[in-house]
Amino acid sequence: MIESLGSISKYLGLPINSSSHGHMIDNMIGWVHWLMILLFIGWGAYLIITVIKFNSKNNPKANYNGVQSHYSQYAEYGVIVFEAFLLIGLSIPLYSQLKTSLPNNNEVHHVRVIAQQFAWNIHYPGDDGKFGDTDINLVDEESNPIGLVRDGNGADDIVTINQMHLPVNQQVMIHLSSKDVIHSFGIPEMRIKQDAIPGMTIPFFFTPTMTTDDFLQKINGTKREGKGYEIACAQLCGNSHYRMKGYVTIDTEEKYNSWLVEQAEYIEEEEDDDW
Amino acid sequence: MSDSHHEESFWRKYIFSTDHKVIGIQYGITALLFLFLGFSLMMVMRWQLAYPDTAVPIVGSLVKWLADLNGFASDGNLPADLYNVFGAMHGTIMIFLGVVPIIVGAFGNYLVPLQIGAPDMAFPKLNMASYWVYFVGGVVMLVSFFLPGGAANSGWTAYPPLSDIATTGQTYWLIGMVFLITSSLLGSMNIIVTIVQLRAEGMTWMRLPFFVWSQLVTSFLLVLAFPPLEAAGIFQLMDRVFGTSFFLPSGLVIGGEILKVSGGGSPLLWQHLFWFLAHPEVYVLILPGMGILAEVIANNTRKPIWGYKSLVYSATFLGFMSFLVWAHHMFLTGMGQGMSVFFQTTTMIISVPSVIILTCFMLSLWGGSIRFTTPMLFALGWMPMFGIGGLTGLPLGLSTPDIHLHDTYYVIGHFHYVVAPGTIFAIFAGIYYWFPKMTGKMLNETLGKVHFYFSFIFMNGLFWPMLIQGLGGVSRRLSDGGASYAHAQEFLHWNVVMSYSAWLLAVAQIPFIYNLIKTLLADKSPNPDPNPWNATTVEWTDTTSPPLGHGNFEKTPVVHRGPYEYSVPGESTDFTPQTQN
Amino acid sequence: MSNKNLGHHITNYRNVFIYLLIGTALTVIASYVDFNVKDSIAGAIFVGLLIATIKGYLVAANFMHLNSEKKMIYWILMLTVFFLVLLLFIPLLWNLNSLSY
Amino acid sequence: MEIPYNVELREDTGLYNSKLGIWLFLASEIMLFGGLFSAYILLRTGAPVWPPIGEHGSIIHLLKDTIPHATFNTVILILSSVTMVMAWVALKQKNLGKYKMYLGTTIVCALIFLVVKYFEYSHKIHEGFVPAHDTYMALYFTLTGLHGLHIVGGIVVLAYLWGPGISMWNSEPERFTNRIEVAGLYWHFVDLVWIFLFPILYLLN
Repeated sequence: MIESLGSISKYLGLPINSSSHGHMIDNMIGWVHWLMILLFIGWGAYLIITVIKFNSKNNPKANYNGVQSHYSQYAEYGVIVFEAFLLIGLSIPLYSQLKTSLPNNNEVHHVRVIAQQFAWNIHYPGDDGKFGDTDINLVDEESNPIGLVRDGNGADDIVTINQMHLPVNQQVMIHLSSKDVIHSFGIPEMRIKQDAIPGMTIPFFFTPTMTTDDFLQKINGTKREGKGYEIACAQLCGNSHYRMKGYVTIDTEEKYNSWLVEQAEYIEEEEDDDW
Repeated sequence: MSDSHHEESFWRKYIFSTDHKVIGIQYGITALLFLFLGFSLMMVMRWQLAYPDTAVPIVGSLVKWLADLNGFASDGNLPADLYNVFGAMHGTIMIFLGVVPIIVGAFGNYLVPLQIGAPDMAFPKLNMASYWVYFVGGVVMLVSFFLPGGAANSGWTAYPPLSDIATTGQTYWLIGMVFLITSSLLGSMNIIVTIVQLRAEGMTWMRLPFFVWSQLVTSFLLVLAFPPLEAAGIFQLMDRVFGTSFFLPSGLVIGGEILKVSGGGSPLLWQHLFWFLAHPEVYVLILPGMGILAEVIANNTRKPIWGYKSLVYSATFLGFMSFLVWAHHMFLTGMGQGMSVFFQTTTMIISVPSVIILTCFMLSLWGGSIRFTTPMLFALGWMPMFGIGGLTGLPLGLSTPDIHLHDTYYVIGHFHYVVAPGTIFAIFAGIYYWFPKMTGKMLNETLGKVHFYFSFIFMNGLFWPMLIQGLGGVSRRLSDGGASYAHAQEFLHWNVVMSYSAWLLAVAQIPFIYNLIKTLLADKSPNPDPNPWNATTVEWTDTTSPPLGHGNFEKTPVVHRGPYEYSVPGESTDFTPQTQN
Repeated sequence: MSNKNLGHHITNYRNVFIYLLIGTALTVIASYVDFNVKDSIAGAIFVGLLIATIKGYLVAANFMHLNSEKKMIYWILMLTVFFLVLLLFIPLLWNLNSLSY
Repeated sequence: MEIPYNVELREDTGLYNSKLGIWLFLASEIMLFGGLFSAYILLRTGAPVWPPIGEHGSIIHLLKDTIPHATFNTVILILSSVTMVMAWVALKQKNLGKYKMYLGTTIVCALIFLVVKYFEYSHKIHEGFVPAHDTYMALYFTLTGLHGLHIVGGIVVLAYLWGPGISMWNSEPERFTNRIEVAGLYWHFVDLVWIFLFPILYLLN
């Protein structure tokens, strides 16, 4: 029942859900809106009735005592119970599920995202599965925006700008940080959002369930036709905040792996340049 | 003072006056002008959102002039930099220079001494100082518009590090805020002392009009919540002027350059200190509005307000709890489990007294004999609108739905429903209701009703689509209204709806402004009715005739009963003044 | 207030003055003592703040007459102290993550 | 019209107006310094070493030299608090000469405090320990600076009450005594803040 009543969220105009946990958030939003709609209809109906019934033309003499019944109290208790249910029954357990049910480390794709004015740097650990060190003295906006140390663990790391590729149906752990000011990393279709706070690295995880190709098919004929997933910045970060977007491509595992191989080749080319 | 009947000079009487009534009106006029300015900024922004990069009609050349002055490129359109300036200043002006001064400074100042039967505020000179400090704060804010780089542009929340590295306007913003905070502190201390010490004989705590209660709670919020923001403002000033790193962590790289500061600070420190004020601030905006509502509803239903004691306890509890919910603005800053549980629980708890207050107001209608005067229409319009504002707070106060809704237009819609119809409608109700007290003249009812109906329609046209956009995931503070983002494409047409509503909302204010000016210019009847609404509270009885002259009361009032004794069985009239023996 | 009463006050103020001087001396001495709690200065901080609190209490209670003040003032101060504690808890609510971008 | 309860006590609260007013003001001051102390705790617990090491190394050795100055300043401020309260007692005893002597001592103490502070500041700045040096220095200058501003404000008020303001003694002696009590409450609060600033900034590092 929790699912079916929550499905009102379909009519609320939420973006198409493309992650494994998204339906839980949608249900929660649906449930809250049920409470809101019920209360609002109740209030509205009551207000219309009283305004007509107790118009000074219809009721020239006011009653000093007014309402004597206790229905309003029952209604208030009802609201409290409903809110308690939303809080204890839904929000708290869901949130802890979303934040603490940490996946088994071996099956997770770790990706670092470093936000800056006004781009998203995506950092993959490469073949060795380990992130290289970074050093702010190495930062070069053209060639090395995150200041990656290109030896040891960092030798095979892949860094892209505004291009995030992820495999479908696999858990992804994002380690989010920022180089300069506060940004906020959001992918509306994945129902994830997280502030990027400079000086902190904040991990969060999700599982995409729909490839970009499938998604593009689904939105055929709508106003956003042809436009896939995007990272949206949600926290004011300066004059180009409005266009600080990154592109997200969800691929099948094979396609994703071949993309990784392709990116790894670029690194070798770069190193050739150095020689 | 009144003993010697020497004529006071114009300056002493109207400019540097220590009379709470004059100061109240000074606050009112200044704050209305700032509300108008804040509104105008918003209209220009809304044009940019609906028609990005096209010249703004009517004021396009003014926008271009300002942009040139600030050093931004503009062809009469609103460039992104200036959009951020307007956004930050719209919020700041509306909250700190518009609504708080009008609802505490003007209404509180004018009415609290009258409603409790006091001769003036407890500290008349401090009262004057509080207005002039506010005035200076306002001037500092206005001057900052003309600086190179424009006024503050990091949002009214001024989150560092962005605000730490912002243009000079931010420094002016901080200095202006220090003035405004000082003014609020002086004003609110004065109001508390006045209410505690200067109540007339017989005016016990449970005989205070609810408006006075709301001012008392509000003033406590201001006294205790503003100083932490002042501390934060001082830190940010230090960061900006002396290069300290209170809010700057080590290792920042800005625009490819390593930021040359010592580091070691925390951007979250600002957010904590800021929201420690800014959440109680929400109740500073809404509680006095509720106070006005109680007065208007009781008077126009001709019956006592329902559940006076529940109202008082709820308002007090609301004030107390408002200090315990601040971090629900920060759910997505990487907060731990326990903290998120604590803050969403307190947030749900604080919704209960709000529901009780709204319920009391609605139940007050039952059994009444409702007069549909303009103030009452605004009060009736307030109820569903504040209802929407309160209800849309629920999904935002719970951390799980907040993951999707955080920093979207849903947030904007939510708090505008609370503060725009919620507070501004109450302010309008108050202006129409107490105008005869201030001037001895009634505002025109027909014009008032036109003002209400059109305001009601266009406010909804302006704010309802925000909720739709927010559910669609459209971020706030985007200077192109979302045009750059794929997921916003399906919601862009709403920008046009909202923008037209905003401009039409401005048109809907013309009858109000016309009404004000026309009535002020009209001749006063030689013997104005001192109590045109047949009200019970002390400000309408035993006073020196309206508009109030020197001194407040002809004879020192003595209070014999509660504030809302309407339609008492067995009485000859349907209202029994508090001072009636 | 009678003169005898005032005399009491004066003796009291003189005593408090002496206690405060002793407190100051103790604080300074304590700062040189190695309390040696797990290699940290936690012990010194505890002792230092304890003495400061006692001194603060002496000032507030005697010079500021808080030991015989009206109920209204107590209520306001209790409310303030409650919110002050809340404010001081802000840093404890947070684990500052180690800095690495 | 006269504002009631300027001199006489209101029956149900037992207070005169400015007594309540000053306590509300002090309540807001408590919250202001609470915000500052909160920042101190947060930045200190977040720092790997305290005081942090910056461009000019650590302040710690310089601080050891300052302890005598700061201790002297603490004693001076405590003394000024005692003379402040004695000034009020003198007015209660209707002894205006004694009042002027005690209040004058308070003002002189406050001025000495500022002079010592000035030497302390200039010494640190001279050695390169400016506010931007590290978060400890930032806190040090902000907290003591704001406290210093309170001292300056206090001096202005006390000097007024010592000089021109004294004329009220002839017209309304009780109201004037109340003024001194209220000014004293403020002054003791400034002293009280210093009692906490002294260990956390100078000693416990």
